[in-house]
Amino acid sequence: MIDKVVPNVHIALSGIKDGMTLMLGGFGLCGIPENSIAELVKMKTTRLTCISNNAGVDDFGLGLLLKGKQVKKMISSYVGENEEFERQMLSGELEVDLIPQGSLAERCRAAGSGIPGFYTPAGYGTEVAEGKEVKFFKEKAYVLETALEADFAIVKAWKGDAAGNLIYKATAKNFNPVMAMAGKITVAEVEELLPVGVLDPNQIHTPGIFVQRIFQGKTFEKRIEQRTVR
Amino acid sequence: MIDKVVPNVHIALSGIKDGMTLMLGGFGLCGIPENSIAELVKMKTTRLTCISNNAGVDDFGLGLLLKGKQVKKMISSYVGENEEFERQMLSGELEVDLIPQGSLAERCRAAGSGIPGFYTPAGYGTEVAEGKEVKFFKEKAYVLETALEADFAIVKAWKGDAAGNLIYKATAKNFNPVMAMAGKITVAEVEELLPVGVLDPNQIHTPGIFVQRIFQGKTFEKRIEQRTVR
Amino acid sequence: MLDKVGIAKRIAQELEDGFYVNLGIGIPTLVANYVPKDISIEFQSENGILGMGPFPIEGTEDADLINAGKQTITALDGAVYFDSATSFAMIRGRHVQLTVLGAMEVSEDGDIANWKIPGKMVKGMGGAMDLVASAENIIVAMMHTNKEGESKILKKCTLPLTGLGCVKKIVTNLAVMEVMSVGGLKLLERAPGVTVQEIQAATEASLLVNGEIPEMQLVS
Amino acid sequence: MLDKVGIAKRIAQELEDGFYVNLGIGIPTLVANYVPKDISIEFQSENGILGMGPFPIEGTEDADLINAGKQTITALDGAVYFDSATSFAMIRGRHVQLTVLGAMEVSEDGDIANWKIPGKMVKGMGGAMDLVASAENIIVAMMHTNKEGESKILKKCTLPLTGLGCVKKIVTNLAVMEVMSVGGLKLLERAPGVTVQEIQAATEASLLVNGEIPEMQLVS
Repeated sequence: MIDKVVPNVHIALSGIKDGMTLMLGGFGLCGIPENSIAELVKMKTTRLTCISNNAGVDDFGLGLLLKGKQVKKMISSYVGENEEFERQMLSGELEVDLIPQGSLAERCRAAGSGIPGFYTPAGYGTEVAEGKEVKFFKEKAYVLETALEADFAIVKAWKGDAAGNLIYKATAKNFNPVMAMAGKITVAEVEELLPVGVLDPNQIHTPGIFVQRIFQGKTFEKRIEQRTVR
Repeated sequence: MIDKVVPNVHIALSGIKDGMTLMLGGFGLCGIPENSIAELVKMKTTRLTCISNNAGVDDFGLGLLLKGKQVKKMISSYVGENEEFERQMLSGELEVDLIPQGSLAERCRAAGSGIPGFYTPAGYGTEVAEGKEVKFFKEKAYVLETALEADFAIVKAWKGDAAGNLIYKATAKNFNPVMAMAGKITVAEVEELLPVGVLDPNQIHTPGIFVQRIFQGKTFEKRIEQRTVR
Repeated sequence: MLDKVGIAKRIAQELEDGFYVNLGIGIPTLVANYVPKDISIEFQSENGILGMGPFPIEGTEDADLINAGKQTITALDGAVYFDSATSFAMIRGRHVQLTVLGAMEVSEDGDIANWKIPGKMVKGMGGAMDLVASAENIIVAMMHTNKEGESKILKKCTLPLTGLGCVKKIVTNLAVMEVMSVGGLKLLERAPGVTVQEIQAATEASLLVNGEIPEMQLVS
Repeated sequence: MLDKVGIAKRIAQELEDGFYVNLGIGIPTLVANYVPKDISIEFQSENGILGMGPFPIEGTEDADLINAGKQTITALDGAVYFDSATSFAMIRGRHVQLTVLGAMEVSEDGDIANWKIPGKMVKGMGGAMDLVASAENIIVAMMHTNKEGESKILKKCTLPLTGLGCVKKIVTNLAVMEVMSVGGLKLLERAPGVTVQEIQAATEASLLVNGEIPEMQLVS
C-alpha cells in the first residue's frame, strides 16, 4: 500500500504557488474543499486560475479567494451568486471563461484519462464554439473540446483511506471524482480518514492512484445555499 | 420509480434479430452474462456482430455462439483461448476486428455518453491507425476513434434492483458498466434482484437510466478459466 | 391566458410513462408538481441525482443533497447519485427523454437563447448548452412576450444563442406551438380565452395556423 | 547469462517507492516476486484491480476476482475494483508509473512489436497498444535472441508494430540497454559472465558502448 496521508492542510497544499492553475471540486457550496480554501486564504497565493463549476458566494467557498483578490481567472459554467465576483468581472480585474457544464466535466475527465480531445454537440452554433474545430458525425455537428489540466486538483470526499481511496456522499460527489483524476497533484480532504482495509473495494468512487495527498479535514461547516423545505 | 423488471431471460432478449450488433460484458469468462448467452444459443439468432473483449472458450461463454455459427463478426481486443474461433477465422467464415482494449472500453463509453469521437495515443504508428485521422496535441500524435454502438448491450451484475440500478462484484465489473451505457436496449442479468430502496444510492455502479430490462439469472456457473493458487 | 402554474400543468401533459426528465430552473421546476398519477417518471438533476424527491421536511435538510438549483431536496427509493461526467453522459447520450427549459427568446427554426444578455452581467450557461444540444425532446416553457409586450417568439434570435435548431415545442401563457422540421412554427393549441388573432399579434415568428385551433384542456 | 527469473530480478531493481506498476504476461509477471522489501508498490491489472495480491490459497479462489491473464488472484488491503474505461484512464492518463512488457522485437528507436506474426493466428493486442502508447516508462523484458540465435534487438522491427518510439529500457538475458532520445541504444550493464563482444554480436541495433560496462549486481 502506498501511503498518501499528510498530517494537515498546510502540508497538503505545500507547493501551490502564485500563478498556478487549481481545480476545486463542488457544485454550489455542496462538496467543496472548505479546509483547503481556508488555507489558500491564509497562504495569500495570488494570480490563481481556478477551475470550478461555480465561484462560491460572497463570504463562503471560492468567494473567499475572490475577496482577497487571489484569483486572476475563473473557469466555470455558472457564477451567479456573488457580488464581489460581479464587481471584479465588470471592472476587468477578473478574467472569466464560461464553459458548458457537461464539457467542463468531460474536459476534466479527459485530462485525467490521457484523452487530449473529444467531440461534443454542446455549444455548436454558439459563441462557445468560436475558433474551435467542428466535425460532422452522421450529419450532426460537433465541437472539438480539449483536456483541461491543473497543477493541483483539490477535492472533498466523505470517507477516505490511507491509500487515497475516496467515497463521496450523495450529490456532494459532483465534480470531485473527475477533478481528482485531472490534477498533476491531487489533494483530497475527507470528513473521515479510515485505516486501509476498512473500505469495501467494491464501493470506492475514486481509486487511490489518482490521489497524491489525503488529510482529515478539521471542520466542515457545509453551508446550505438554498435551504428549501416542504 | 420506472420498473425495468422482466420475468425471464426469454422476454429480456426479445427483439434480438439476425444480423444485429450485440455488446456482451465480461473479461475472459469473468462477469459474462451466462444466462443470456445460453438463451441466444436457444434462439439460434445468426449473423450476429458481437462486441466483447474476448470470445470465450470452446465450450463456454461466447464460444457457444461460435460453435453454433451464430456469429458473423467479432469485435474484441484479445481472442486467444478458442480453437473453434481460430478455425472459423482462418477459414474466413468469421470476420474479426481487433481493437486495443482501452480504445474498446472508451468507444463503448463514448457511445453511451453522446461523444461521437475522441483522440487516443493507442495504436498510433501501427496498422490499427490505418485510415484513421491523426491529430497532434502538444506535439504528440493521437488517433481519432469513434463511438461504438450496439442494438443490444447484455451485461451481468451482482446485485440489481427494479429500477435497473446495478452493482458489480470485484473484477467481474470490467466492461459491463461501459457497455451498459452503450446499448440502444440494455439488458442486465443479475445474481440477486432486490426490491427498490434496498441498495444504497451512494454505492450504485450503473444508474438504472442506462438499463431497459433487468432479470434474475437462473444459474451462474461462473467457470474459472485459469485456476491458480499459491 | 395561463399563469406560470398553468404553463407547468400543460407541459405535464407531455410526460409519458417511463420518461427520465430534466427540469430547468423557473417554470420548468413547477412541472414536477403536476405529473399525472397513472405514469412513472424519474427526475434527473444534472448535479448528480436520479430519482429526485420533494423538498425535505424542515429539520431534515442535508447540505450534501441538493438539486441543480442548489436547493435542498430528498431522494426517493431507487435513487442514485453520480458524478458530473456521468450526469452529462446521461444527457448527451440521450438517456434523458425530455428536457424542459426556460428561454429569453426562441426562433422559428428552434434556436434558443437563454443564457446571456450583452451588456449585462453574464452568469454562465451552466448545463443549458449541453441539454439543448443533446436532448431528443426539448420543450421550452416561457412567457410569450416580454415586459414591454414584445414577442419572444422570433424569426431569428437577437440574443447570443444557447443552441441551434433544437427546440421541439414551445408552451407559453398564450399557446402551444410546434417547431416544424421544415422551419416555422405550427400553432397547436390556444390558452383558455385566448384567440388565434391575439396569438398571431404576439408572435413575430412565422406561425402556421391550420384549421380550427383547439383550446388547451387543463385538469385543475 | 540470465534466466527468466534473473531478468525479473534485474527489472525489480527499477521499481521505486510509490510506483503503480502494470506487469504484462510472461517474464514481467515474475517481477512481482522480487519487489525490494523497503519500498511500497501497487500492482494494477488492466481488467480492473489496483492492489493485486498473490494467488489465493487453494479452496478460496473466486471466479469474480482475476487478473488480466485470467488467473485467480487475491486483493490486498486498500485494493479497489473499477471498470475497463477507468482502468485505461489510469494507463492513458499516466497514473501508472511503470509498465513491464514482453516483446518479440524492439528497435533502436524504441519501437516495439509484440502482438502479431503475419501468417500465424492473431490473438489480438489486448491492452498492449494502450500501455505502450501511454506509459511514461516502459521496460521490455525479453530474451536477446530468438530460438535460431537471431537478434530480437533490431535497427527496424520486421513484425507489425505495437507502438512507435515508446520503449525506454530493455532488459534481456544478456544486457540492460537504454533507448537514447536521439535514437540508438546505449549499453548500460552486462549480465553476469557475458562480455561486451557477446552482446554486440547478439545485437543488430546500433549499440553505443561507452567506457567500462559494469556487470549487473543481483541480490539472490
